[in-house]
Order: sequence, then structure tokens, then C-alpha cells
Amino acid sequence: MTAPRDSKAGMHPLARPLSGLSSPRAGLIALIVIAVLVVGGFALETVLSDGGLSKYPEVYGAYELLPLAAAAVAILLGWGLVWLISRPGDFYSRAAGDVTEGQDD
Amino acid sequence: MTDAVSILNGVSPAWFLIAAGLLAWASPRSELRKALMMLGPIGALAAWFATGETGVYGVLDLGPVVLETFRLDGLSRVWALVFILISFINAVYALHERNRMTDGAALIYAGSAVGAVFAGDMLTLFFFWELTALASAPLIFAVGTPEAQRAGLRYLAIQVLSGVMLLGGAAMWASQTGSWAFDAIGTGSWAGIILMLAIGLKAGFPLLHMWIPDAYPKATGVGSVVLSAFTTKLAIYALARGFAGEDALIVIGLVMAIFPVFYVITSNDLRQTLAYALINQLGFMVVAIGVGGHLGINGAAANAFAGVIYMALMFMVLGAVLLRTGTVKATELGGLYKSMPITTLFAIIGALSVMGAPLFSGFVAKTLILSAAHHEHHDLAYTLLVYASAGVMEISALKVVWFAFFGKDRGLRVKEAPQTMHLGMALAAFLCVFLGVNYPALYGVLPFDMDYKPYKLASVYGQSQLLLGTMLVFGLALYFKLFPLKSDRTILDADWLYRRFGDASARWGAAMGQLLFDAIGKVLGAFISFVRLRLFNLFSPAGALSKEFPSGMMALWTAIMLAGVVLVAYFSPV
Amino acid sequence: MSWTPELALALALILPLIGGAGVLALGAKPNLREAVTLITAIALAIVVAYLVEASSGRPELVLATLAPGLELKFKLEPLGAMFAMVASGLWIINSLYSIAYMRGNNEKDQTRFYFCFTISIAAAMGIALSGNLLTLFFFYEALSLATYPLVAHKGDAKAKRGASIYLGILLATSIGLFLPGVFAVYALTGTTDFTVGGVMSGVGPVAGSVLLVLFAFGIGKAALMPVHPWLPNAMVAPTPVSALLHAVAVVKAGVFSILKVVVYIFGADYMQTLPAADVLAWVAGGSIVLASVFAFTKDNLKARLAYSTVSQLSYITLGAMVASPLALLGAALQIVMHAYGKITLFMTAGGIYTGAKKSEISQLNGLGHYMPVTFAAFLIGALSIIGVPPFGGVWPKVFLMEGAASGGQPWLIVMLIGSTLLNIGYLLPIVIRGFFKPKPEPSPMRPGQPPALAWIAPLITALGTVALFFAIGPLIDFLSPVFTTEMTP
Amino acid sequence: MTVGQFLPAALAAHAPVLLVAIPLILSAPAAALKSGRTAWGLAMAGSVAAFLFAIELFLATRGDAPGISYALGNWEPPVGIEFRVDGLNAALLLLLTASAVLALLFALPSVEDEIDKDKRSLFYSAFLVVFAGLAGVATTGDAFNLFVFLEISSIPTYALIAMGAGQDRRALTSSFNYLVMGTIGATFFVIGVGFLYMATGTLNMADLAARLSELHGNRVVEIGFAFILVGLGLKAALFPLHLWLPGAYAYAPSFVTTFLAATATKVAFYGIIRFSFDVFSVENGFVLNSFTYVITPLAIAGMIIASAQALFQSDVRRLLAYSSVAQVGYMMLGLGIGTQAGVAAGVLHLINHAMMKGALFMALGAFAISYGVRRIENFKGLGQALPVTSAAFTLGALSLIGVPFTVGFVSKFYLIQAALQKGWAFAVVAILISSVLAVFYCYRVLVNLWVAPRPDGASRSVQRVPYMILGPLLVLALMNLVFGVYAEPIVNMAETAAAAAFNAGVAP
Repeated sequence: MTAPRDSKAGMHPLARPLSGLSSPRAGLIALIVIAVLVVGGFALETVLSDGGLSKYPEVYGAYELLPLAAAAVAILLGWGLVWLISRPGDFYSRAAGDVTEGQDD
Repeated sequence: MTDAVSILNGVSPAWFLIAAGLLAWASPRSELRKALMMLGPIGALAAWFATGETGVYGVLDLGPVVLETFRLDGLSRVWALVFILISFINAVYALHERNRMTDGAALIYAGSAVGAVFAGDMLTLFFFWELTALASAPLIFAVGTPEAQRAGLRYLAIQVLSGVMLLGGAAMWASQTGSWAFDAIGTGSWAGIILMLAIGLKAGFPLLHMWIPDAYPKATGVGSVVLSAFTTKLAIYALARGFAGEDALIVIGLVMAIFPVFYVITSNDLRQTLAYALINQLGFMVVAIGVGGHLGINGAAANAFAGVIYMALMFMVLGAVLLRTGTVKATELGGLYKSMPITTLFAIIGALSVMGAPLFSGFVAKTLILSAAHHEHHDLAYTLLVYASAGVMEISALKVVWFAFFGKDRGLRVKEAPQTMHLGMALAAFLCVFLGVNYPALYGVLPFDMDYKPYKLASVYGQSQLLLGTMLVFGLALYFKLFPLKSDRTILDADWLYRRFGDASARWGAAMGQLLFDAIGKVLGAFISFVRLRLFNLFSPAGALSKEFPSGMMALWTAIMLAGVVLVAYFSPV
Repeated sequence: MSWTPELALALALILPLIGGAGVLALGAKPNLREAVTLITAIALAIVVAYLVEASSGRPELVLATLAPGLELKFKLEPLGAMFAMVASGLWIINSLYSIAYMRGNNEKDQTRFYFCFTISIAAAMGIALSGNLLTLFFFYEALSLATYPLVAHKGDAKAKRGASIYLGILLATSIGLFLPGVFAVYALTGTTDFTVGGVMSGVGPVAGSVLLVLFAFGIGKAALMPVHPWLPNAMVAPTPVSALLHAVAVVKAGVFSILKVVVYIFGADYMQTLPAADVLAWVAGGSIVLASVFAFTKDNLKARLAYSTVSQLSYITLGAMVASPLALLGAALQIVMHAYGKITLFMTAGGIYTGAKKSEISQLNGLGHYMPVTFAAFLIGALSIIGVPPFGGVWPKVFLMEGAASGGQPWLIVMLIGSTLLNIGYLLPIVIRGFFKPKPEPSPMRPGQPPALAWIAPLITALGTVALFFAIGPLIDFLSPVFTTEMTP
Repeated sequence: MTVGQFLPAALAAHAPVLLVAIPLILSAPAAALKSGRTAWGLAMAGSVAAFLFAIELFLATRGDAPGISYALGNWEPPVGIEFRVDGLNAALLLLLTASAVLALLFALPSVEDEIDKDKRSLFYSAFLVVFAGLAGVATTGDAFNLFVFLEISSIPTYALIAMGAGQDRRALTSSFNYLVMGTIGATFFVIGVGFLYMATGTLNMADLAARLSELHGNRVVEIGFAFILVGLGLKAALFPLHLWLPGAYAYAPSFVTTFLAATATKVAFYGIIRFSFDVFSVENGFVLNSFTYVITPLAIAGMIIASAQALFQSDVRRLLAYSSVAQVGYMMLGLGIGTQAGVAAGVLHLINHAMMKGALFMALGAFAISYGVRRIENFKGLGQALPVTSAAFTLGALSLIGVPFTVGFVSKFYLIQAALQKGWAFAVVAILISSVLAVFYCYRVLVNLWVAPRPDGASRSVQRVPYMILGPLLVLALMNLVFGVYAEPIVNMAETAAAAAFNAGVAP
């Protein structure tokens, strides 16, 4: 009994055709496709016009750069943040909670 | 048909929902309650359609206080419609659930939200405002765990605080202007500032937002759907009514749009992730209101309308997951598309709406706000909003879909969600697509007429780039395992201020107060018993003053007094 | 003898006394005795209802004259009529409840209990209908004395100690501060009559301020901090006493007296000239918040309700001290609204005690499953106290806030807001505990308890809070002559 | 002279002397009788007769009517002894005789309970003498004669108090103490009268008054005044000359206490008013100063200290005795104020105090008879056993506290008014402090009476209170209430009395 077959056994009928999606290769392919699209879109915009395809002529339209940077920064900052502000899961419940609820349980 | 409906002309739709809710509370049979949950919104919708003319109806004269319970105008129409729609969708979605408490509460909650939107004066607004607080709290309490009860209590306290602040500000406003009418207020007076803070508390202003990620993840699966829909959007309505064009709101809205990014990335509870996404979405609307103008208000309204539906859809999806798996933690889910493919489909539709993909409702709504910001030359705001929509909205949507339905298969093999849930989700998903494709339907109900085309090449192209870029980053982060997710962690937020700092301060204060009182009591007690003893020694039957005096003592007193009188007499003037 | 308002006035005072005599005479026959109490209560309510009708005519009744301007005098006016109506109306419900409670708990000395109760009601009527300060003072003291045996009813050391503190504080403040105040008013103005617009206009602000302080703290029944400790100590009494007297008659007599002194002795306009009024408004505000904080720390249900009462009473004092028309209106409304809300809470507390012998909040887990109506009534009462629609308790808050703003003291609103939050914090967990904690097994209920009356009575008053929300119009129409047309004579 | 308003003119004409003489004469046969009941009958007859005469005299001196002067044996004053009645002493006589009648009603069962059978007729005889003596003090217009009557009243009083020895042996020492101290007081008084005689050569009060007004700055007169004030002050139990009183009141038979509490100190107090304001005059600086600087501080000290002492007593009668000392303080404060309003307030409190203390002591007597208790802790649960008596006691206590619409409030109110008129805020404070103390000592009794449960061991049967006691007790108790509400009659009485004291009652 291998794991994939086992997992396939419990699958919803509608999902069976899609079972391949969970393979790591599918993910990588998707990633590459997206990367190609992004680069292509950027190239297209740079080649075809200077910002003409973006929404507003006066705003530089390299949208993909902005989210790339933004999301990357956000995710990386997340590490620092986790270190800074995350606490054990029972952080609040360890303190006795509300004053009124303190004396029971 | 028109005749039958025209009877309802001038009847506030809110009453249908509230009456249905009260009846649902009273009815012990689940079938009856479910019927009421459907009939209430249908009746409300009929009333909404029946009342054609804008104007003030349902004036309730309580003597010195006149309540305008039904003010229909362009602004209130939109919000009421979406509230009614979502309460109907929720009714369908919740058909499987048998909980008397939440059935009635959800209806009354919806009804009071509609009522608040239709309130023509601030007193009526306050009444319904508080009613939304009360009616929504059972949705959290119903979970039954001590944690949920505490969270519910905090939620309720904050909601009621918002209400009484609203009342306080309104009272000051009324004493200044002599009128309780709820129209444009502005921040030119203390009353206005207090009112804005009161509304801001419900709208999730920065540092006042903490109840949203605190309470929403702790509600019942169905409850969080309803919660996400009404309270905050009602606050947005009140802001649009009272504070359109306030520059301060642009700043506030931008902060709201941006800061959740960190929490969206780090939170493990997917409903909490959505809650932060909600704050971001609210930030967009707040910015739009701050920008003001017809386009801005329309943008806020359109976003509220679309946002209620797609956020509800996302919460419905997670509600279904919660129902089947018992958890919505990112670290405990994965690969659910295998057992819940239909739900996955709805999740993807919802996510695409959230992300603002073209052809979905999020796109047609969000472009309005961006255009408004651009037209009014708030360039920085514009740029930041774009950043925020990439960093928050899209990552949150991707995160929910990925971690719950794809990602690492944790071997969860559960049943697909109930058919009724699917139906509810389907309705919402349909609306997401319908409004995205047939955008004039959405623009038609907005407060102001406008001629706006969302599907321009530039917009679509730009938005697609944005989407793809974010997906790329997200994918890369996953691929290189850079995503900072940890199981079983609590992420601190502003609620730390009262849950930990405030709580600790209160405890410390109470303890110190107790010590102080004890000390005072001790000292006072010691003093009293000392005095008592002294007095007793002096006055009691055995005490110094009460001894059976020898007669000589008395004679002495007599002599002393005699001497006293003689002396006084001697020195008296003649 | 024809039926005149004057006769009705006298009747309102005498009826409870007759009832008291009847109770004494029928002490050996409990059923008849309770019937007498009920009949008296109903008859009194009818008479008072007539008085409410007649109050616009301001009938007067002078029974005796001690000195010029110093009379045993009764005068009917809307405020007093309202207080009388609240006290007598709730007395009926509370009598029903008393029967259930006293029998359900096998209390001893029930004849003395019912007798003192009628006397207390008579004293409350006297306060409500008094026409001058002296008469008010007299009935005020009579009320203190008549309620003492009720507080000490249990007769054990704890009850005696509580009752001693109760009486000690009330008497000491009233004789030490209130009475000198009465004398000073008489010495300064030559009268103690309650007069529209007040009598103090010729008195300087310093003397006026001192007098105001004398009254604010001398009327200890208003439980303005720091003269509040008698109220928690009075909780040793059986619950019907706490319900009617220490949520309605006694404490309301205190704040009613303050309101009456402010409106009819000082006069709202004169109040604006007193620096002490501003200070006392803040004292009241502090009392509101501080008492709420104390309420948090109490696990005993009645103690928590007692501190809640302290806090809620200060709303009225606050309104009286702000003394703008709307604030006074809010204060007057609070007398009614809080009465209904708090009596509900106390009666449910007693119902829980009767039903399951539970008096501590931490013992209430899941009891709502056994006593749904009781806990629902508690919830409604609590919501009314908190001040949310659609319950009557919201109106005082509305008018007090507007009154504070229009009276130039908008920051007092912060106190009211804080109090609302604290109210939620200490009242709602009780309900949540009852309804949302798991059902305790085996059943903690005593067989056959509580009797139906013990939950019907609070249900009635709970619904009363809803009715009062909608009946606000007539209520304000009735009261507003006091605060608008008569404010500036 | 408007005699004959009430009684036949022939009797009315001799009312002043008959009032004193009839009890005095009746005392002799009373002593000779064997049966206590018959002796009681005689005493009652004498008291009722005196009461009727007192009413007659009171009616005759109401309002602006001038005083009545009666020359004893038709020897014209100032040589002969004059009986003189004006608004001041008419009120006192009414009080005295009414108290005697009410107390005697109470006496029959009480004396039968407390006094040996063979002593009862003597007891009543002694009572008649005391009564006659007190009436004489109140009626006479002659300074020396006043001393004589004072002694006539005092000596049998010692005997009456000593008769309490049947209940408690401490009565004997108390009686002895009183004897010594009372004698000191009387002696002081007579010395004072002697000084006055030395200075003026007359003993008739009206005559004295006339001559003294011419003798300004006479040191002899001043010394005489000092002796008289101290002597009478002792009799009136002015603090700190009250030391005889607690013992005497506590251990005397109930009836004696009741009667004395309502009358004896009052008569001495009358003497002070008569001498200070009528014979001397407040226009004399030394009188006024003595009142301001000696009497007032002592009065206030008495009000507070004696109240505090009352607070710690365990015997209810001692408690009330100390309370009496405090109440004397109130009356003295009225005098100390030194104005007509002050004296009126003092007289008012004198009358009112008689009502309240009469009721209280009588109620105590009733408790003693039916339950045999005197200590506070033994009062537990009595309120339910003896509700009517307890209610009467409560009324008296409330009046003592000064609850509005009781007589106690009325007199305190007038006292405060008088003090405020004079600008004496400190006096008001003192009154309030004393009142608060009164609240607490009354509370101690009342709480035991009404609230405390009856001890389980109290199997002792409670006898019904005889109607002979209940009747006068209720009358007294209700008087506290009735005159508290309809204060006018007694206020008028007090104001007339004060006016009489200030306007030198009889035109010579």
C-alpha cells in the first residue's frame, strides 16, 4: 500500500482527474509558467511602449516589479516579525483570562 | 405582483429580518427556523424593491424623541441590498446547522445592520448599532469553549463601547447643533472626532482593529460568515455618510491597507488571515471615503458590495473546511482539493475575486478606488494601495487556497461539504462572477451615476501583471521554503494592549487597590478599637468617669464650680 | 367624604400602615397575611395611579405646623408621583415574589418581615409625597429604621454586623450632615418647602456649595462614594428586601431626595453658579467607575449587584449635579429604568438561590439549562442596566449624555462610557456562565424549587424594561414640566 | 386676677396653697394606714386634686395674664410668705402634677411588685411629701421658703430611693450618696439666700428682684448668686454635679425613678430660671457671664460626656440616667444662651424631656414587672413578647434621639434656632454630636429589643403588662408623638414661661 494510492482511495470523484496536481513537479511547472508570463509581460510592456500598457501613462507601469519587491519584502520581514511578536499558542490563556473567569475550571 | 409588493412601500426591510429572527428564537423546530431564515430576507428584499422613492419612512414618534427608522437614499440602498442578499445566502449556507441561538441571532444581526443603514438620525443609528453588537455576540458564544466565551465578551465589550461612544459623540453633536440628524459630520469638533472614533472602532481603524482578528477566528463556522459581512461594512457606510472627503481617512485607510501584510503572512489560523485581509480591504474603502467625491464614494460602495460577497464566500469556504476537518490551521491542512473539489472551486473563485482578477467582482470594484485616488492626484496613496493589494489581498487569498486545498497533503480524507453549503457558496460565487462580468449591474445600484468602464486594456493588463507577479513571489517563497509559518503560535497584535498589558495593569491596580483598602481598613479598625477601648475605659460602668464617687469628690466639684462662678462674676463688668 | 387628591395623598400614606396592622393582626394565618399584603399593595398602586393623574394640579396637604415654614406637609408633583408609582407598582410584583422566596427558603419571623415591609413602603410613600425638607427627612429616617429589622432578618452575627453598618452609616450621615443641611436651609431662607425654581437664590455660592456637599453626602441612601458601604452590607438581608428596598425603594429614596433637593431647593439655575456642583459631578462620575470596578471583584452575586447599584445610583447624582434640563430628565428616568432592571436582577438572584442554593457566581455554571426563564430575565435586566436598546435602561444614558454635553461637562460622558463597558464585563459573564457552560450533572436543583412565582415575577419586570423603552414618550411628557417650564419660573 | 375659670371660685381663689397643702396633709393619714391600696388612693386623690388646681392656675396665667400672688395666711408680702404663680411655674406645676397622676397610675402594680407590703403605705406617704415639697418649690415666691420646700421634697426622696434596697442593696449607698450631696446642694442654696438677705434684707423674690436691680456691683450679691446657682445646679444634676443621679435613678424603685426623672431635676431647673432671670437678671453682667462661661461649657460637656457614658452602660436604667444628665445639658444650654428664645427652648425641652423620660422609665418598669430584666442583653426578643410596651419604649427613644415629629425634635429645633440666633454654631455642633451619640445608645437597646432573637434559654414566662401601666405609658408615649406634630400648645407654654421669667411675672 503506497501513500498516493491510499490517498487516491479517499478522493472525491470529481477530484480524481486532478490528482496529479499534488506532485512536486506540477508545482514547479506552474511556477515556471508563471515566471515566464511575468517576464514576458514585463518585456512586452518595455518593448511595446513606455508605460503605455499600464493603467496610467504618468505612472510607471512595471506592476510586476512592485509586487515582486513588495511581496518579497513582506515575506522576508515576516521572519523578523515572527521572531519579534509571536508567542506560544497558549500565551493568552496562560494568564488566567478575564478577572471574572479566573476562579473556575 | 406589483400591487402585492406595493403594500410594502415605506416599510423598512429591517423589520422583516428582525421579526423573522425573533420568531426563529421562539420556534423550537429547526425546519421552521430554516424557513424563517429564508423568508425573512425574501420579505426584506421585497420591501427593498417596493419602496421606490427615496425619502424618509417609518418615522417612529416616541413623544419628544422622533426616530427616523427608514431613510431611503442612494447611499443606504446599496448597503441594505447587499446585507439582505448576504443574509439570504447565509440562510442557504446554514441550512444544515441546527442551532436555535445562532439562527435567530444571524437574522436579527442582519436586520439591525439593515436598520442601522436606514437610520435617519443618530439615535436610531445608535439603537441599531448596539443591536448589531448584541445580536452578533451569540455567534461567538455559541462555540461554547471558555476561550470563545472570553473572546466573545471582549468582542461584545468593544462593540458596545463603539455604540456608547457613538451615543456620546452624538449627544455632544446634538447639544451643539440641536439636531440628532445623521448627515455629514466632519472632524471639525470634538463631537465629530468622537463619532469618527466610535465608527472607526467598528471599521477597524489601526489600533482599534484588534477585535477583528481576535473574534472572527473564534466564531462558529457559520457565524464568521455573518460577522465578516455586517459590522465592519456598516461602519464603512457610517463613515461614508458622515465623513466623506476627510483627508485624515486617507492616511488611516492606507495604514489599514498596509500593516496587515505582516500578519497575513505570519498568521497560521486561516480565518485570522482572512480577518487581516478584511482589514486591508476596509482600508481600501476608508481611503476611498477619504478621497471622497462621487467616484470615491461609489468606489467605497462598490467595494463594500463586492467585498461583502467575496469575503463571505471565503469565510464560507473555510466554514466548510472547519465543519469537515475541525480546523483551519494552515499547518494542519493541505491537499483538501482531493476530497473537497467543489469547495476548492468556490475557494478559487473567491480568491480570484479577492485578488481582483479581471472578470471577477473584486476587479470592477477595486479599479474604481484606484481611479478615484488617481483622479484626485493622491499619487502616493495610489502607489501604496497597489502595493497593499499585492502584499495583502493577494497573498492572503493565495495562502488560503494553497494551504488548505493544495500544498502538502496531510492525508485528510473527509466528506465533501453538505449540498446546502455548496448551494450557499454557489450563490456567492455566482454573484462574484456575475458582478465581475456584468459590471453595469453593480454600478447601477451605486449611489451616484457615473460613466465608467473598468475593462480597459491598461487596467486589465496591469492587474494581470500584478497578479502574476505576486503569484510568482508566493510560489518562489514556497519553493524555497521561505514562508514563515509556525504551528501553535500566537501572534501579538494591538489586542495585547488590553489582553495582556491592560489586563495585567488592571490586576495590578486591583491588587494594589485591595492592599490599600485593606491597609486603610486595618488602620481605621485599629484606630477605632483603640478609641473604643479608651472611651470604654473612660465611660463604662467600671470606667474612670463612672466610679461610684465618694461624696467628697462631689463636694470638690461643687467647690470648683462655685469658685468658677465667683471668678466669672468677679471679673464681669457691672 | 368626596374623593379628592388630598384624600388620596393621605390614603397613600395611611394604606400601607393599615396593611401593616393587618399583617400584624393576621400573623398566625400566613395565607391571609400574605393576602393582606397583596391587597394593600394593589390598593396602594391604584391610589398612586390616581395621584399620578392628579399630580399636575399639585395638591398639598399640611398636617401640622412646627414653626412657620416648618410643617408636616405633603405636596404632589410629577417627580414624587413617579417615584411613588415605581415603588408601589413594583411592590405588588415583589410581594408575589416575597411569598415564593420566603416560603421557598423557610424563613423565620415572616410576620415581622411583612410588617416592616409595609412600614418601609409607607415611609417611601412619605418621601415621595413630602412637601418640604423636614417631612422628607422624617420619612427618610423612618425608612432607615423600618428597614433595619429587614436587613438584620437572619439574626446571625453576620446579619447583625451588616445591619449595624447599614444603620450606622445611614443615621450618622443623615444626622451629621443631612439634618444640619435642613437646618441651614431653614436658617438661611426661612423655609424648607419644595418650591419651583428653588429657594436658595439669595444665598452666596460658597454657602450654597457647602450645603450641596452636606446634602450630597448626608443623603447617604444615594450611596455616593465614599458613603456607599452600607449598601453592600445591606445584602445580608433576604433577597426580596434587596430587590425592592435596596434596588428600588431605599436607594431610590436617596437619589430621589437628591434630585428633589436640587430641583426644588437649589433650583437648576442656582446650581449652575455653584462650584461644588461641578466637583460633585466628578465625584459621582468617579463613583460610577470605581463601584463598577469593585463589582468586578465580587464573586457573590448579590454583592456584585450591590456595587452595580452603587454605580448606577451615581448616574442620578451625576445628572442632578450637572443640573441641565436634559441631565435632570435623564436622572429622573434612571430612577425608573434602573428600578426595573435591578429588581429583575435581584429577583433572579433570589430565584437562583431558592432554586439551587447558589449564591456565588462561580457556582452558576450551566444553571441556565435548568432555569432558562430566570437566566433570560437576568439577561434582559442586565442589558437594561448596561443600557442597550430595546430596553428602558438606554434612555437615561441618552439623556444624561446629551445633558452632560449641553451642561458644559462633556467629559463626564467618558465616565458613562467606561461604566457601560464595566457593566458588560461584570454582568454578562454571569449569563454566559449560565447558558454556555456545560449542564451540571446531577441536577443541583432542590426538588420543587424555585416556585413558579420566583421566576414569573422577574419575567414581568424584565418585560417591563422592554415596555418602558417604548413608553418613553408618555413618561417624558409627564416629567418634562418639572425640567422645562418650571426650571426657570 | 382671673380666678374661677375652671374650678369653683372659692376653691380657685386658694388654688396655689391648696395645691401644696392637700398632698402634704394627706401624707399623714397615708402613713397611718395599713393598706397600701388605700394609701395609694389617698395619694391619687391628692395628686388629682393638685392636677386640677394646676390646670386652674395654668388657665389663669395663660398668655398675657399677670401672675397670681397669694399671701399665705393673709400676711402681705414681703413680710409674709407669698405663693406666686405665673406663666413659668404654672407650666411646671401642670407638668409636675400631670406626671404625678400618670406615675401614680403606674405605681399601683409597680409598687406591689417591688415594695414590701408593710412599707407600702409609708411609701405613698413619703411620695405625697415629696410631691408637696416639689409643688411648694414651684409655687413659693419666697426664697427661704423655697429652701424649706426643697428640703421637704429631698428628705423623703432619700427614703424612697432607699426603698429600692428590696431589689438591689446598692440602693442604700446610692441613697446615702444622694443624701450627702443633696444636702450639700441645699446648704449651698441656703447660704446663697443668706447672702442675698444680707445684701437686701428681704427674702421675698419679687422684693429681692426689685432691690437687686439697684445693687450694682455688690460682691455679696454676686457671691450669693454663685452659691444659689451651684446649689440648684447640683439638685438639677448639672454636669459635673450629677454624680448622685445615676445611682439614685438606677436603684430606686421603678415608680420613684419614673416620677423623679420627670420632675425632681425639673423643679431645681425651674429654681435656676427663677433666680437667674427673674430674681437676678441677665442684664447683670455676672449672671450672663456665668451662663456664658460656666454653664454653657458645662452643659455642652454634659451633653457629650454623659451621652458617651450612656453609650457604654449595660444597665438600661443607668443608661437612661446618664442620658438624663445629657438632657439636662440641653436645658442648661438653653439657659446658657441667655436669651428669651434660649430660655424658652430650655423650658420646652424640660417639658418634653419629662414626656420622653417618663415614657422610657415607665416602659422599663413594665419590662421589670413582666419580665424582670434591666440589663440590655436581657432585652433580646422582648419586642415580640411585649410589642406594645416595646413600641412605647421605642417612641420614647426616638423622641430622645430627636427624630422629627416627636417632641425631642421640636425642642432641639428651637434650641438650635436659639443658638443660631445668638451665632453659636459650636452649640449646634454639640447638639448634633450628642444626638448622634443618643442614636447609638438608643440603638443598642432597640436592636436588642426588636431584632435580636430571644435566647433559647429564656423559658421564663412573660407576664402580661397590667393595664394600669399600659394606660399611662401609652398616654405618655403618644404625647411624644402628638405634641411632636402639634407642637403649638407646648411651644406656647414654653414661650409664655420664658416671657414670664424675663418680664418679672408679678407686678409688685
